[in-house]
Amino acid sequence: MARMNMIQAINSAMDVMMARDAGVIVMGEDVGYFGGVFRATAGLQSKYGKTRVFDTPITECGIIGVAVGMGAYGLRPVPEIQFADYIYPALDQLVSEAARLRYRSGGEFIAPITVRSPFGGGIFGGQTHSQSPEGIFTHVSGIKTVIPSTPYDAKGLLIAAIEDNDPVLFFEPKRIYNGPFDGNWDKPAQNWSKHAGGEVPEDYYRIELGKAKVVREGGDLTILAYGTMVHVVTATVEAAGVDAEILDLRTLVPLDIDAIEASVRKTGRCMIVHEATRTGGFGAELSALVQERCFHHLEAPVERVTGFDTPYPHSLEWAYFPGPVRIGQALKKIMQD
Amino acid sequence: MARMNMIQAINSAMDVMMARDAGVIVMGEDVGYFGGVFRATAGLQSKYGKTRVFDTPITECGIIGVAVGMGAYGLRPVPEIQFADYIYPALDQLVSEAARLRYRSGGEFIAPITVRSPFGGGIFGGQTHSQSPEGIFTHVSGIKTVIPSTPYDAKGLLIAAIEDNDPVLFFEPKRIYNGPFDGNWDKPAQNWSKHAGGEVPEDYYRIELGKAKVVREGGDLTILAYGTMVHVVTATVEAAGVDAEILDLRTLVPLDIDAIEASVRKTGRCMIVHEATRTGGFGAELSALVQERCFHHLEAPVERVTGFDTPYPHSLEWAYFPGPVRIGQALKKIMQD
Amino acid sequence: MTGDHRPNLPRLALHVPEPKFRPGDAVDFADVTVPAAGAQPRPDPAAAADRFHDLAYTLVRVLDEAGQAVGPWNPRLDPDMLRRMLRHMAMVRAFDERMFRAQRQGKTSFYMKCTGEEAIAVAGTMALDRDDMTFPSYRQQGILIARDYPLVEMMNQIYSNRGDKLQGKQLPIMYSAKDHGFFSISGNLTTQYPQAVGWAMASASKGDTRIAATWCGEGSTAEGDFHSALTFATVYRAPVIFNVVNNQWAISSFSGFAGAEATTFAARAIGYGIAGLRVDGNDALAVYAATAWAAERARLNAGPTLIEHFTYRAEGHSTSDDPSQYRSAGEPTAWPLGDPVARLKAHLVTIGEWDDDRHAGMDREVAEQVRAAQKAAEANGILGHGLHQPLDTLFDGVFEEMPWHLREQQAQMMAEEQASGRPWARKEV
Amino acid sequence: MTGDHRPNLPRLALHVPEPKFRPGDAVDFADVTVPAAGAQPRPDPAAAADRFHDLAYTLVRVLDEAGQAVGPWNPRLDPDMLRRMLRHMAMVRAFDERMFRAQRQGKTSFYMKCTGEEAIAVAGTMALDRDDMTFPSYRQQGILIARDYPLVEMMNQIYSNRGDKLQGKQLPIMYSAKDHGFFSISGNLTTQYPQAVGWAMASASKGDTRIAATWCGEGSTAEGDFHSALTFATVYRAPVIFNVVNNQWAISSFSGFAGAEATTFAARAIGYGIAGLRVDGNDALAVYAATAWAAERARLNAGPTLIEHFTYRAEGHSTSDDPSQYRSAGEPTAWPLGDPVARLKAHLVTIGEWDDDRHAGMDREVAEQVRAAQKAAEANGILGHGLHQPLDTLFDGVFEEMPWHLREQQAQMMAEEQASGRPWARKEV
Ligand SMILES: Cc1ncc(C[n+]2csc(CCOP(=O)(O)OP(=O)(O)O)c2C)c(N)n1
Ligand SMILES: Cc1ncc(C[n+]2csc(CCOP(=O)(O)OP(=O)(O)O)c2C)c(N)n1
Ligand SMILES: [Mg+2]
Ligand SMILES: [Mg+2]
Repeated sequence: MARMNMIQAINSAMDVMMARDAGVIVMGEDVGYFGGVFRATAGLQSKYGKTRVFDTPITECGIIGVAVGMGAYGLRPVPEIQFADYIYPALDQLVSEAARLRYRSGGEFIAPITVRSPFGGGIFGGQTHSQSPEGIFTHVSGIKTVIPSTPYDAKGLLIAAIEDNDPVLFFEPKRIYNGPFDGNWDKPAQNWSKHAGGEVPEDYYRIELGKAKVVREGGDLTILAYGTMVHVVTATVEAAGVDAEILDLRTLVPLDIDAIEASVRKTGRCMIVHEATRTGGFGAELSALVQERCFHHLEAPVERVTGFDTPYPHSLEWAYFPGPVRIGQALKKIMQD
Repeated sequence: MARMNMIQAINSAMDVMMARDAGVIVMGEDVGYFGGVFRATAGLQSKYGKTRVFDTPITECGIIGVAVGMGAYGLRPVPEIQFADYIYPALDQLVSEAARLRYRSGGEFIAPITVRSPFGGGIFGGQTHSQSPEGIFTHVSGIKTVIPSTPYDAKGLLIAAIEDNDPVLFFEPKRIYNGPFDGNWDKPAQNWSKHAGGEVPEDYYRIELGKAKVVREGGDLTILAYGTMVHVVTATVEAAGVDAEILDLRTLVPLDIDAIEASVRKTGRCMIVHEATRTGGFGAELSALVQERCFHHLEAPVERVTGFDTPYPHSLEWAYFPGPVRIGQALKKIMQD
Repeated sequence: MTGDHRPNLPRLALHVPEPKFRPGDAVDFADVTVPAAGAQPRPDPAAAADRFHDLAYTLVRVLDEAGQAVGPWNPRLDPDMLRRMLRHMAMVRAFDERMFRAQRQGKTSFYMKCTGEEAIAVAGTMALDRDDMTFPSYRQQGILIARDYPLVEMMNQIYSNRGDKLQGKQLPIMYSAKDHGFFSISGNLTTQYPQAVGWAMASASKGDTRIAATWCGEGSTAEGDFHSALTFATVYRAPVIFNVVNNQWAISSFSGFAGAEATTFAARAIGYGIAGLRVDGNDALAVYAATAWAAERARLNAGPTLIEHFTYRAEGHSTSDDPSQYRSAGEPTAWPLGDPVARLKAHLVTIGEWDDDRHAGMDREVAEQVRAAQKAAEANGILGHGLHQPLDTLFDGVFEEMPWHLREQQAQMMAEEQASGRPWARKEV
Repeated sequence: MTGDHRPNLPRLALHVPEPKFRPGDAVDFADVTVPAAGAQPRPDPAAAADRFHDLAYTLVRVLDEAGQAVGPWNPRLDPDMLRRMLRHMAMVRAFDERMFRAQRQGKTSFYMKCTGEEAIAVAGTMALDRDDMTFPSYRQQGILIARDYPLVEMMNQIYSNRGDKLQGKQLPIMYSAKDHGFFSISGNLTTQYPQAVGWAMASASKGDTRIAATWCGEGSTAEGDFHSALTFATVYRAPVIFNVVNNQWAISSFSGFAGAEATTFAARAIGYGIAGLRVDGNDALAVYAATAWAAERARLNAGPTLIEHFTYRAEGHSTSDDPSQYRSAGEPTAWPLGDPVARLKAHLVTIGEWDDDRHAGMDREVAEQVRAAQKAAEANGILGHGLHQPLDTLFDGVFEEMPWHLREQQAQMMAEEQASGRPWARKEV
């Protein structure tokens, strides 16, 4: 077991997979010689060569389109989109191509690509380095969406994503690349060295897609979260002394509905937390599912705690961010209801 | 009052607005000389000239990008995306530009564009002429989404959309261009001549965005629908003899939450119907909102009736379509709960 | 909206392209320059791309007015090969006629012909190796026919019937045929362009020998994918052939709306520093020769080629289209580059390898083959008449393994089917 | 994955570009051809675009090695104008230095310099009319400075402080200045390109006299928006100037990943049949002349021009970047086209209109102006220290009128603010 931060764990996942499978190819803007603006691909080009790890032209449409073609050939590309905010030019290739290829070709062609992309805010990145667009992709049939919350999970999930024969969007919560974040932006930053999730095997292992993790058992309510929010929620719950059961969803599609149902039936209350804008976010789907399937167990309305329906602001970032205060208020409300 | 089908009403809205405002410009693939593949812009070029109504290159990214620039100049462009399935190449210009421009420029620049696009299935168009992508846009802050269900509404809403100073996506349910559709695909088609919504004033009028319409009053349950589904729901409810209150949402963002709340509080039950794929569709948002705001009034789980989470199939189109049987089953279920 | 105008400066004006002829206009193509066959130089396939810019502005032509194959681009094909080419082209035309009629008879929802453009896909494919990969648009049925894909398979797909290996999931003519090196057709324009580059890059990165070829219409060159593809291809010198089928119309919009007033489509290649050829697309031998040259270039690791095939869309865009609404009815006949089938036939006759009787015989055989295939296909059902796919196949292939939410929805659909009294049966043939 | 290889065919290989120098390498730019100043012909601004393809492959240069302005492109500017130009460029550099340092001092989150590229935005803007509209990327602060936008306004935006008219909503340097003809900068690359075309088309369609100009980096030319823009522009002959700032680096990727190994970026213009010029971007007079020529062309309704400005990014991509990680430290100094400020200064000295003392004096004045502006701006607050915008402004401008859901969220935020014990106050300066 080694100590890794999330960048190192992600790097290790690609390293392990490139060594195991000559079909794995890493590509994207600045991922080659330099090793990526967040250094996630550092060292891979010198280890596996320029024809397997390379920089690309700055066209996200091209990056995904080329990856789809490589997938059709039989490779297993791992393209990077430098920031999730820049994924929109690739949307047609993702939605109309990668997500549809298996279906429309009767299974003749597949798109076994894993699109890595840092997402989320809290780094003063302004509106184009902070977005959480997962809710667009969870609405698209044929795409899987995965979001880790620890280095350990990041590596195991990324390996499973690369091995998966369907297109996977792998959103990396950049706010916790270097350490877990409890939402208190004005307190000193943490790193992964003291967190159990920072212990990461050097070798191959995988975490099955579609399985949530119980981060904390509890009886008062169920909290569904993913990515950065898992840590903010955990810290807030501890501080509030609420006996919450916290589920880290890890995969949004396909969702671990059994884990969700079991927990909500037990606790009778459910809160959902994400950083993405509220309206039509993945929280809406979770809320709908929970009330459809656990209606008669619910003692209070399913509560959503989210980012606001605005662009991600720069200076007022911490007013936008669903931090401890917003979550704390919601906790009070749901426990009173 | 004239009798119009929905195409004619949409055409009339653009005609009226072009006559009133020299800044209104109509552009898109095949919209010029030919008047659009659905003929929605027929006659406009010969009336207003080639510099105000013109064909464009086949680049949806370009169409929207150019429209944003024209809007910044001070025009009021009405670009057409030939099928909603082809809107994805324009996504970056819509999400990162049109929707953000007012916000990011402190109100200096705006994007008063109205993007018209036929959407939805039921015409054997296969997976790339049938999609309902509204759920992607309702998640994006800064964009309004409007969907009419009758010629009368189409004209009044389109005029309001063109006059609106924010970007509006105007999705036209192509299945009901020529007549209302009750969901019985194997029965003769209807036309608008006998439907009250087919009576359309020739002149200017507007229907305020953000206001739902009560299509049918009732006490047993509330059904939320829009576009084609309004008609399918109405016919199914009549056939089933259920005393449902049917709300035609007409605008998804901003939503008429007051109308929804008032109705659900009255009936205690709520069903949501849309054709788009289920997971993360706008129905999820509606379901979440209703249970958040009417929890203690609900006698049964909020029910969603939707398209399946698959691409839109060709030959099995009617198995995919949320028709009378699916709605009928859901009605039974919700009334028993 | 200001429309401000400073009196000391000229007023700006917006130029909006207009085709030369509209419905009712008499057609005169005198301004279309048709260079003499055989007059275009043939560079070495490995030559630097900036050595032959002129080839992007002319027309590579092999068949002269007398029916002879002339000049450096003459691929010198043996007569058997030429007859095979002719037969494939005749087959495409017969197939198109028949399936167009089937759609008009209500047997399916949609069809697209390639009349007048048969040489492009057929001769192009014959100049490739059988294991090279093709990424077509919807108008290259000729690829499948040139690679002897069974006609009945094509028709099964068109009818979305029991025999359709795509399980009725796709619009008619959106074929997929991996074992024939034919990529799944997309309804979204030009998405296949970067995919072809990716396939070619993969092949190169593996030290493979197979190259890729892709096609799109001139209207489709405006999409961003086109640019992404050419940019990737020039950067990595991908072994790929880009075909632009300039049939001068994109539904109702003429090629001026894709930029044809200002330059050729082959000239786009020059902008990226890659090889560009402009070819008489109705000259099967020129198409063959240009494709063979580009393939050789790709195999020599000398990079991609863009070939503009100058041709004319002789019929409507699709069965949903009526071209008499927006262009002169005289265009298809006045078009100066003639009919590709007739021109190849004339060549074979001229060199003494063919005659009218054999041609008529071939036409009969081809028609018979198409008829027989149609009969066989219709035995598998036609669209809208009955349930040809088990309902639950609707959920196959969204993912490799079906997740719980799709299984639930599938079960829901089967319950609906029960409740509905099986309306599918009502229209059973 | 097959990687099949037929023995009778050569193996394919993937070419992956590689810059000439990496960290530690000695730098030698001997292979960069620098044509003589004054040697490039200047076509009539209304000439057909295919008459001067050569200008896309050379460098338009005006300032020769002796500091003289020579040749047909010499714009013959009067010395006052030249001094203004020099001052603007010096101001840009001083501003960059200061704001870079402010970021390093923790006063804001981000900054981007344009060191070595000052001539491009400054001279280009001076060649436009004041009411022409500009659609910049993030590296054209020179436009604002050349149009006398208040420095303190720029700094307020950089600090996201009380004075920031964008209410702290945007990342530093993403200015918007409508009254200075400066379009809101986007974080998403190249989206401004089709927008500039749309603005220009609108102007033309209204019979206005104002034209548009836009800028992007060479790396950004790969985006689909670039292609959409050029396609629209050629089709409608839009009165727009496309500037490609080829500073040879896109973060860590050299221009080879945008296609520079195969041809120039000016050559892209040829592919669309529009005018293309390649200019020495460190020669302020050449930039001025090329822009003035393109503006005249646009005003004559003769269509768009693409200008490639060949230059070198002398510093890091942004404050988040460390170029020593991926390129040789020797590049900035070895770069053969010199420093644009020094070259313009030398010209003014050579013609007897400037001297070292006056230059030093100007530098002092400029530095003083920047310092004063910084002081004034910092009085309005710096990022991260206190709450500079009323919290509720977070919801302003999502829509023209605030819908109920935003009003609710706004109220929720204010309640949080109450509950939180106002943490903003904790860091108040
Ligand atoms: C992304 C996208 N936009 C629009 C369309 C609608 N459409 C289908 S074919 C077509 C015209 C294409 O013309 P061209 O590229 O010249 O090909 P041709 O039909 O002439 O072979 C259009 C606009 C589409 N299928 N996909
Ligand atoms: C759509 C999009 N993709 C990626 C990025 C990240 N990014 C910001 S600047 C940059 C490099 C741009 O290089 P170039 O166009 O050469 O401009 P320069 O910085 O050299 O002026 C990249 C990749 C972005 N901002 N937007
Ligand atoms: Mg065409
Ligand atoms: Mg650059």
